Amino acid sequence: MAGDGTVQLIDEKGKRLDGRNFDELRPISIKIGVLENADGSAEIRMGNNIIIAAVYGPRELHPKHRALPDRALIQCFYRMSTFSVNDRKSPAPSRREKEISMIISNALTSVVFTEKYPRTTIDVYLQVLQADGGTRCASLTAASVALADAGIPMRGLIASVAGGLINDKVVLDLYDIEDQKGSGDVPLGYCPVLDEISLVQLDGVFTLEQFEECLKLSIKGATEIYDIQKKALQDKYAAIRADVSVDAKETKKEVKPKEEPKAEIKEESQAVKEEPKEAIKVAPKPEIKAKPKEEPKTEVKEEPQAVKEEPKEAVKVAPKPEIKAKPKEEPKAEVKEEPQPEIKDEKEAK
Amino acid sequence: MAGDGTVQLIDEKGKRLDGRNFDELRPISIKIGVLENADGSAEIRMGNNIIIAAVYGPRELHPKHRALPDRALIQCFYRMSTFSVNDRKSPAPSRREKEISMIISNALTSVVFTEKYPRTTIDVYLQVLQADGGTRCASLTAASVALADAGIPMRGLIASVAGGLINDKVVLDLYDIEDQKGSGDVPLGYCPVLDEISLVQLDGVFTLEQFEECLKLSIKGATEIYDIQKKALQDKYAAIRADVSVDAKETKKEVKPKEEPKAEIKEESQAVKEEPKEAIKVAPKPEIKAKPKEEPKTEVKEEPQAVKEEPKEAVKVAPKPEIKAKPKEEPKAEVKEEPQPEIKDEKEAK
Amino acid sequence: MGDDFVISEIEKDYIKSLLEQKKRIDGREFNQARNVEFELNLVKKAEGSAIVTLGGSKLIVGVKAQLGSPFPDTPDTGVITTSAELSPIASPYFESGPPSNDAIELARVTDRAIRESHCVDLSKLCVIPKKSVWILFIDFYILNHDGNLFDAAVIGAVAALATTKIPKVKMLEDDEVEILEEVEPLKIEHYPISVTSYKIGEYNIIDANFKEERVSEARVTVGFDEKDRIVSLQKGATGVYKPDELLAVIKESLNVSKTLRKELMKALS
Amino acid sequence: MGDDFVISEIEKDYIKSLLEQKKRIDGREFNQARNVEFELNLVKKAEGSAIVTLGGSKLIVGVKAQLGSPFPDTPDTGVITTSAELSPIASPYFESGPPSNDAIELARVTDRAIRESHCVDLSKLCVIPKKSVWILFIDFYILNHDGNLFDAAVIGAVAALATTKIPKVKMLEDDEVEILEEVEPLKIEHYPISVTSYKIGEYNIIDANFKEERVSEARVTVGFDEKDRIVSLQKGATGVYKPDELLAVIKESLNVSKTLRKELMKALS
Repeated sequence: MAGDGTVQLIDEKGKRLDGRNFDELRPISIKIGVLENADGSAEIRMGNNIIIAAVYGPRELHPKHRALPDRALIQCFYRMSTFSVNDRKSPAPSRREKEISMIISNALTSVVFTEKYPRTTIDVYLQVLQADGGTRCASLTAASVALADAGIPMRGLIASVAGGLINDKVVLDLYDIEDQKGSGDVPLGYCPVLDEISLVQLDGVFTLEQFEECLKLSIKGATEIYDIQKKALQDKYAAIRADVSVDAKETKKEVKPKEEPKAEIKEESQAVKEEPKEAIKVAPKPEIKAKPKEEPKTEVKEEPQAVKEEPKEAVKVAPKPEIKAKPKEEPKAEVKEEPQPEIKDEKEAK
Repeated sequence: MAGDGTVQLIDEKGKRLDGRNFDELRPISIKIGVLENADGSAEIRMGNNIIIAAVYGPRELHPKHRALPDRALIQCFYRMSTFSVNDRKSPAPSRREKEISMIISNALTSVVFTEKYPRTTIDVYLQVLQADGGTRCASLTAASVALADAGIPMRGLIASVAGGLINDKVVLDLYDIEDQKGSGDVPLGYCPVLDEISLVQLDGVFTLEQFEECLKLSIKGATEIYDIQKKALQDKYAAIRADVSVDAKETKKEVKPKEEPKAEIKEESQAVKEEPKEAIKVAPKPEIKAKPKEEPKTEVKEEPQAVKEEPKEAVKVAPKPEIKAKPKEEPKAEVKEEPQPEIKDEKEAK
Repeated sequence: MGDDFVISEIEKDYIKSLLEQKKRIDGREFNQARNVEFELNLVKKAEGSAIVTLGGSKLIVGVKAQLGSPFPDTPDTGVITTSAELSPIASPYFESGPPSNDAIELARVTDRAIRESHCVDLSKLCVIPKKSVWILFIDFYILNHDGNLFDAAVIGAVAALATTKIPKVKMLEDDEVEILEEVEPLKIEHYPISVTSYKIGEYNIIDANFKEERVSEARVTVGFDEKDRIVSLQKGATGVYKPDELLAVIKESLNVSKTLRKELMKALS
Repeated sequence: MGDDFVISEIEKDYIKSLLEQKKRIDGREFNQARNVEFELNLVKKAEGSAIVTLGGSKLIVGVKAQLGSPFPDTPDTGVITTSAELSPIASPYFESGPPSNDAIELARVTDRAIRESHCVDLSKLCVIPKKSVWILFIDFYILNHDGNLFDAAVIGAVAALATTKIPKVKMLEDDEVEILEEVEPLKIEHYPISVTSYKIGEYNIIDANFKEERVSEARVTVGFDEKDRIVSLQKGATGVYKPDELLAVIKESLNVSKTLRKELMKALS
């Protein structure tokens, strides 16, 4: 974490700079099936994050020698758009993006019945259109429902949110400035149905007690997000069924067979027997605006003075290792050899 | 085009800065078979451009899955030498180089009987040793004869030259300064035998009438270049035959069977029935100095004051987006992350 | 675009036989572009942005503006740089990885239309000659590929530029520049429109969809400004044109450009 | 690490059946790390270096210090940057080429432990605010891979930093800096230690060797400072943890970290 905990991020009433309580999520909306070509897709908005998830597959893997004989490979490609952050990001994938792709892929692998599709790949593309802190969590949440939209059988949905430490208090769902100036961050991917942690990282400084508190808070938050995921899937299929019945009369729209409800989520727990099975007839727009608890202010009314720095997800300026005088050794050449994105990357810390 | 048409590039007598008339080519010479290892090769000099073309193939393609089941792939690799321009060019291939490689490859594909060599590649390497404006055209002209030299069967030779707009006049074969300061540029790849346009691009601002005039002028120019190409091929084989008869007595030089005349150009038109069939006995140096019309002055006697700028094909210095104070956003990172060739690339405009 | 997709011969024959009857698979006229729609200013972190759909093709364009040093040979003009990513999100036939040749061509053809039309007056982007100019990064992400990304990219870039707002600046001592909160709209001098014509057999059709594009042998993308001048042109793919054919295609494209420009101006008004 | 190596089912079953009997293939306890050894300051051209062996895993870490410009948003702090190379020298399963995902994860997890523990006080690396700071490049080369490179990398990085000596500098006019011959040791503020626990079936074991690592389904790398605070954490691979299980694993790792830190301090003293 860039922060040292000195920036005041919680006011005397216990409210955060965007007006949220410590245990409150940002507003979340999830739309399912936003892209034509993809086998499954979703758009998530979580605070000011806007992320699109697209799933292609299961399909043949190239090169073939990378295919697994007994199960599908899940490949994730998490990418930040160049304009998604305050400073333009380089178009080349950073190490940060590669690492996040890998951990999301690992998490998804834990819930997909990959053994049903040996020797194939399931490709999950995550494009961050706008970043506001916690993009890896929002991406995982979106990827999870996009897989369901693609009809990939899963043991359960993963919901993901970060807990963190600001002004020595444990809070839920860090946004931009908190992510930057807080003193700790724990992204968590959690499957409520299975009670399984499939993604967890940490940076910052936590006592064991703080970590435990943070974990509990994030699990609670993830469970709320899970309800939004389920609702989005229900509404999508309700909308399709409504369309289908309209089409039956009007024959105006072409009904594509691939749009048939196909989320085959085999959840092993009793908890989610309320999976959408009966069609809800209306639901004109499959968009869910979940406003957990009170309406939090998504915009920071006033940039606090102390917080001039760029958000952590912004790409930082690479240090120019220029030597001003009499270098003991010739260092410039070496630094030039260092791929520059690597350096910037590091500055982002996570 | 960088130019806005205000720089005077034509004098009161209608002569261009290098002394040429509006419809006049630069001096062109083409040598065939300049490289030992290549299956076919050529060196072209066109004004101050010096470019070497080498052809390898047809040969096996790696990775194999990229091979085409019914025909050969023609892969071009157009590269500027780092020392070919006034400012040293980065050794990494630029987007400009990649685009030019692709359009040259497309043009050549239109004339090669690729179906004769399924699942193979024909690789065409184009190395610009010195650049003087119009390198893509000169490269295509050279590639075309290098393919013939490699014995690749073709429907016809492509000749290539740019037309352009300077001081609102349509002129043929833009060189360096005209390319920089003129107001329009239309590179054309044309096969006179087939009357086919296989490469055409444009930048600048043209009325429809100007474009049409330009097209006609370039077609005329390409037809002149085609004569030079044919002559070069004839001379090459004449020289070989001369060598062979000398060798028959002296047995000093090793005669390689691959040096046998092999350009199998199946031209579908009557126009080129004069393909070299009888050996010309002398021709000691297979170099053709074609001096179309009057001898144009190849060197600009005096650099006109107004034209200090770098040639367009020179790689420009990337702008260093340094912010001196209070950056709203960090700009350094951006541009540094931006692979510099990309920016320079863009600056070159074409 | 891309060599890796093999369209079935059956589909190819079907498209061609329809063309012989003067029909297209989606019912359009040969010289009819698809509907174009815009969603402007979605991305608040960008200085300008647009999502454009051209029929089933959909892309997002963001414009980021940043201060930087000018090119030494043009010390008093700003810089525009364009990049495109054919994200695998957009089509089962795109792969992730470094920019493909197709993406490079798309970016460069778009760049050419913007640059050569003098859509933006680069001299107005100069803050302090030799020291500080605005750099505009125009970046595309293809979200759904249903053919002819070229025209969608150009119209999307112009739309995004037209929504772009550049921060005002204040001069400090020592050539330092302070960037203010206040912004002003980027002035658009010209509105280039590109129209791409695709050649299938002996037919030339405007604005191919994905399937038509796949069976086409050549294409010509022509950029026009609002005075009907040609500002950019690119022949793509391996097919060829007769000179008269090329001229005829350009004239047809010019007509289509007027319709598309009307749609753009309506969206921007 | 890496999906490309398929361990034989027989070996897998053997390791698992041993674990059921509370045994490990190399005879260690579940919560027992391997021996760690250090060879310090081998590379004279680097400002700091260490070769560390953790059981059969062996790597070399070099620290290079160079002056450069700071990040604009942290104008008065130095910079640390970490990279790792899984060279083909280290294992028949490594390939040469651009850094693999495994190498990237290794570098980033190590970087996180160093950075978040505030092992080095970056503000002390500032020479002239806004102008000139020290940049520390921490680069690893894996020489032999016998599992759990994470803990070896972190302890090696701290060891190398602890041996690092930074040249003194002299200020000249115009913010120029002269680098002197004389050096002074880099001050280490905190000594982070990472401990990685591997999950095989229902068992969690500390510091897996190569074979154990290959059969494991998940791992958790936790970084602790000398005040027993958690400063970094990374769950790796596709396996999952129950919340209580994760907490138990962290507590076990904390104990191991104390042993490893003792070894480190002994070597540095």
